[in-house]
Amino acid sequence: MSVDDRLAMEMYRGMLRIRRFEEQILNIYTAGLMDGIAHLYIGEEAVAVGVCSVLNDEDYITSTHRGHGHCVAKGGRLDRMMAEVMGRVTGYCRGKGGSMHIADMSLGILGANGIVGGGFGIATGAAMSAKMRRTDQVAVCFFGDGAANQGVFFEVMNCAAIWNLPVIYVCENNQYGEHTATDSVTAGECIADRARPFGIPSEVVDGMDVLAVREATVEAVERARAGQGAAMIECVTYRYRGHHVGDPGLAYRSKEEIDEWIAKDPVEGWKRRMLATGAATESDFHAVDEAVEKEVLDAVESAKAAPWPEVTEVRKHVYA
Amino acid sequence: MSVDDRLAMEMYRGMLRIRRFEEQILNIYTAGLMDGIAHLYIGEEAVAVGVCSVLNDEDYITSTHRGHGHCVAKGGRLDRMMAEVMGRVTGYCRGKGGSMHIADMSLGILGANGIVGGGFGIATGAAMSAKMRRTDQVAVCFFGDGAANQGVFFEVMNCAAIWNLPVIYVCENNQYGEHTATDSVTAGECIADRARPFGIPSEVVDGMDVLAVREATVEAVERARAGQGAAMIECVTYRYRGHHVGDPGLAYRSKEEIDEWIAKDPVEGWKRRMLATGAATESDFHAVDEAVEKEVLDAVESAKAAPWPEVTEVRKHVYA
Amino acid sequence: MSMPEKQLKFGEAIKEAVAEEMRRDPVVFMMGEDVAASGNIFKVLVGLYEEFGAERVIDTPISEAGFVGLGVGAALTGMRPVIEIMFGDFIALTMDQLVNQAAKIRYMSGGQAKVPLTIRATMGAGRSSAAQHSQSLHAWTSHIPGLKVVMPSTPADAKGLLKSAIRDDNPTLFYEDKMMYNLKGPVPDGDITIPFGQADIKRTGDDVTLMATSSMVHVALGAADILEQKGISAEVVDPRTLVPLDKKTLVESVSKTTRAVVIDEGYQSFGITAELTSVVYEGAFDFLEAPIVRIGAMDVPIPYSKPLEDATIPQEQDVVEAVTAMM
Amino acid sequence: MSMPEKQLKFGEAIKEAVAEEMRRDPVVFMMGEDVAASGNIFKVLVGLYEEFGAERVIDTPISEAGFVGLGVGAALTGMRPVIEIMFGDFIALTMDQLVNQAAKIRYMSGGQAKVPLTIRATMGAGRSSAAQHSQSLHAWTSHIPGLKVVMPSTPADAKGLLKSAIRDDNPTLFYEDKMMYNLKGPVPDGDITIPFGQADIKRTGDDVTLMATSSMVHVALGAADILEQKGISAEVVDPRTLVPLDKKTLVESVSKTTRAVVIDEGYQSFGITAELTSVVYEGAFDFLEAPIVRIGAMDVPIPYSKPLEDATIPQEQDVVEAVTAMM
Ligand SMILES: Cc1ncc(C[n+]2csc(CCOP(=O)(O)OP(=O)(O)O)c2C)c(N)n1
Ligand SMILES: Cc1ncc(C[n+]2csc(CCOP(=O)(O)OP(=O)(O)O)c2C)c(N)n1
Ligand SMILES: [Mg+2]
Ligand SMILES: [Mg+2]
Repeated sequence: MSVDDRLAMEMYRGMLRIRRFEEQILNIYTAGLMDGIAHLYIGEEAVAVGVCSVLNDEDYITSTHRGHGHCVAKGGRLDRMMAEVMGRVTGYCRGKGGSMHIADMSLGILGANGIVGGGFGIATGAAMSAKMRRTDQVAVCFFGDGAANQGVFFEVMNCAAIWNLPVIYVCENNQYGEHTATDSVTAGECIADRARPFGIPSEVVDGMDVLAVREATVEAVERARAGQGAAMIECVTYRYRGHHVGDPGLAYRSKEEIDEWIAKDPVEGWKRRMLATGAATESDFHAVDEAVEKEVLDAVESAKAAPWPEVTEVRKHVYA
Repeated sequence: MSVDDRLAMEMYRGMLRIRRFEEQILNIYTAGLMDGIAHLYIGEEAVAVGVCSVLNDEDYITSTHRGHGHCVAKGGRLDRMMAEVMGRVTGYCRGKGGSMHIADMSLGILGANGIVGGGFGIATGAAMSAKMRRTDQVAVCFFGDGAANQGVFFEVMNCAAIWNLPVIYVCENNQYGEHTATDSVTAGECIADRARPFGIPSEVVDGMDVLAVREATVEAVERARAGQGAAMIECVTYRYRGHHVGDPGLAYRSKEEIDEWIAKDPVEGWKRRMLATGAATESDFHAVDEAVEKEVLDAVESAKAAPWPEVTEVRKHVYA
Repeated sequence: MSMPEKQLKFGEAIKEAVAEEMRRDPVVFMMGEDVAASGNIFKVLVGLYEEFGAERVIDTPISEAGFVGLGVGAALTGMRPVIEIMFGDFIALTMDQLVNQAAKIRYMSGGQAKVPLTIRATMGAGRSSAAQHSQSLHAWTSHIPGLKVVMPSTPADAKGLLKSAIRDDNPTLFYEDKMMYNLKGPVPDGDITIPFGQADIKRTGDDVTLMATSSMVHVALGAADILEQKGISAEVVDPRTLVPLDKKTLVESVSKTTRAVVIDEGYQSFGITAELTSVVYEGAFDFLEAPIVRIGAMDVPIPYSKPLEDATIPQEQDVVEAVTAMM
Repeated sequence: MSMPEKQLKFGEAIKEAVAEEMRRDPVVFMMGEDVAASGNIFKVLVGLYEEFGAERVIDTPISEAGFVGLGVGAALTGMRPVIEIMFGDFIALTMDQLVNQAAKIRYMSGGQAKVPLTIRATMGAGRSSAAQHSQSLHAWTSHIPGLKVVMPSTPADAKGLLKSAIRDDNPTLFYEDKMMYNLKGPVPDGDITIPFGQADIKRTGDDVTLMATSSMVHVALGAADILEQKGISAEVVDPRTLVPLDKKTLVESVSKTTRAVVIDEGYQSFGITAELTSVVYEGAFDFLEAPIVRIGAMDVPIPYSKPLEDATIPQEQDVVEAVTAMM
């Protein structure tokens, strides 16, 4: 493995934190403890964790409606995320954003986004800003296969190419956009090809393999920091659950298909590899599992106990 | 030559009609006889004529702000075009559209367009309609190099590919969008590459060569009529004049560059080839030149004499 | 003799309208995101795909500008597309196609062309969906000559008006408050269309006119019930279509009652309530005994957290208070 | 003591504002189509590129949604972009970026973020540019909480308000009527900003208030001259910013004059005139002696042919007639 044992375990922990967090979100939804909905990242953890393992706190990411994983992987606090999803004033956005708008500007998390493709402009603009301010920050734009059909994607790739911007477009191709199969609405061999006409290097990687994702990102980030411009990475992955917490996700795909993907589970797979290479022992994992479990449950408890925003909050923060 | 002598002369006549028409537009503008502006097609005649030489009256085209050439080549009447540019009620649009909105629905000319990229959706939708109505119509979308940076271009190519629509995207790469050099704002090797990620066949052709344009179009139209879907053709060409009639077009490009392109003039070049192959004689050309000259001047005279719209017209045609 | 009718949900009425028009006219087709096998995410269209097949009920890529553009082109060339915009907030992505193309092609071509395109878009807050999935942006398209704008408030209106929209030769925006999809009401049997430009008096009254659109009609009706108990008789007028607007009925009602409140779920400032207010003053200035009160959505991005969200949406109590204060 | 000032054209005042702010603050930059070496198609920005270079005066591809999106991202991360939209009609292409992103990010993030983005967009008919190059669509953005909207009518206002816009931490739309670029007027020397939310009384009068925006201020002033000859004293009030709106000054003027006409070049229906009218009724109902008259652009796509186009734009004579009829 090209990562040391400590980092390997950090990546495991990162994926597990996302997994457990999302499981709790589903619990909370089922228990009627959240008013809106949320889009679970379960199955796709390797993407966020592989990518963010390469980034600094100063780097930027833009996220999507399916954004919890990105936020956790970039260092977001579980308690403030959970409180946000539950609409509490202690949440990241004081309850004003909810699941689809979690942001932590201090960590370069420029926001989840309810508009499919909403992060394209923001990430590319952040990269432009980094370049103009002569920092070595990079910006990562996470987006779905569905978002790859939004025209603005091509507009900003063109800008990134002509201005040589340090932005990395990370496509999470999870085979579906809502209930519609990606293949049925997406032309061409692969989404990665869409960067090529702009001269932006791109590749397809196994999005269930955190190491593969990380390695592709290392290369892209190195190039970007060296002033060599944008890159695109298409991560082939799968969402185990429905489109959102209220969707069983079974009407438009088969049990077999789902099981095939679960067999490639990124968390379990990574654990097996670590055990096989001796990077960690069962008891190391046990300790991590317990700690994560506790962290997530604590986040739930603190969110449940947290106050709702006062109604007077409603008119605040419209303008700076 | 792969076209017979009659067709060769028709293509010459077509290009010359555009050239002379546009020269008169410039005269009229200079003489203060039109209130708005117009974007001249001089230098690019081979594109419109080469493409439209392959189309039927039932086929559709969408045009651009630089649209006179497309309209003439698709069979539009010079007198009604001229009247429109002069704001007269006898114009194609009763004076309501002007140069940028000339349309002749009866000839499948779905309109020039003032929005750069405005024809993408319309042409692709017309192709969708043709397919749904089970006709063998095709739709051609003319657009500029500048328009190739509008996101909707990619959105509709994706649709055309997944639904296998009979639409042909014809890019007129005339090296500039307004005063900005294409290269400086357009990433990648060539614009034609932009169709490839969608599996849409595309090629770059010499847009100063009416035969090359025609041949590429023949192939694309045959495929489209045979139900094999979309194609793209990038025609490399040049506008001799400024961006519009009020722009000398010299501030952002050199005299030498302009002269180099004029040396490849599509009208003169075609004439030379026809003479060389014996497709026509000097006196044949003389007759055509005179007839075209007269037709164009007649159009000007009739437009000058034509009535303005009554002010009561202004509220008509808002709704059907 | 009463007309034969049945009870339908608002969403069912919409599906019936689309289905009937698709049966009636082979050039009508439906497209949008997840509209086919899934019958759209609100399950409003379930069954259409089975009946009409993939050629006429079409799942699109997530390319709102693109597929609305396709709709314009298809409408120009003989088809009658019905396009769904899943959340009305995404109308923002289609404004150029709607406003610069669809709305103007007929006029710019001097009357040669027509664009029989229907856009069905949802609107309305109330589901804790936050700022990008809760807006009611119908003011934008109402401002644009060449577009028509429909705001149904009942199953019967939804069905009759949507059938008219599909048959109309102009680009028409049909806004559906997603909170009403399960609302039941009587819908007359048969091929019944409702003409545009005819306001409907949903309740007659003498003391004050409540002008309301879409789901706000029900807020107004609820308020009218409460007001009745206080001895105030409220008339509820639903314009049903904003473009064309039945100014006459609005003005007549206020001329009679002499007082008015206007309720709409779009943002309050620079929105629908301002136009309706202005129109009434223009026609009934001499009759008005108190300033017209406007109640729109609070001028803030719509928040996620339920107590905050609720505070931004006009409620019955707001209407009751406004009326009580003006009597 | 009078302030030192110079005569500048409206366009020159805009350039000065941008240049001064770029000198003052290194994170301010300008981008748009043909803004660099050519100084934009109206030649308003000539000289900026020479002074600040290609890194800060940037020619964009024709990708309006894309580069406004970039502006949002840059503004979120420490820059202060000034973006030009060549023709205001193209705002339609950017609505999602402006409305769903720029306007809401601060609120959605619970106040963590700010988006100091200035959009300069042209507006206004009068050049025979037809339906897609003549619109005044400022009503749309005025309707959206989170955006600010500026409508300068003189060179001095343009300069002072644009400087404020660039320094403002919120996304701000700055609409420039392209017919005014050559209009000359006095502009005070020095680093003068004009705060938002302060209407300006461009002419005082007693009998009627003419509320007008942008170039319509000059139509109102012209009408006021004519009215004066008829013995009618008109006050001309220019709100200068629509968001925030100085309701107080508008209401006070009408409370004094008791009559009002509102003039704006956006389409008349569901536009700016409706909001200003409603605001005045809300504040000055008891003072009004005649219904307020609204004069907007005719509700038609703007035609190309000059005699038709002229008929759609509010003219001095329309204002004079409206006032005469209401006295
Ligand atoms: C502009 C826009 N269009 C449509 C939607 C509704 N919508 C939300 S998620 C989604 C599917 C997105 O698919 P993809 O990008 O593949 O992301 P995934 O959900 O698979 O992670 C759609 C259509 C939206 N939120 N924004
Ligand atoms: C959406 C939009 N953006 C900008 C413009 C202004 N504009 C008119 S023509 C033009 C250049 C177009 O370049 P290209 O597509 O290459 O066509 P060409 O003029 O070279 O034929 C621009 C920027 C416009 N009309 N529409
Ligand atoms: Mg997906
Ligand atoms: Mg060009």
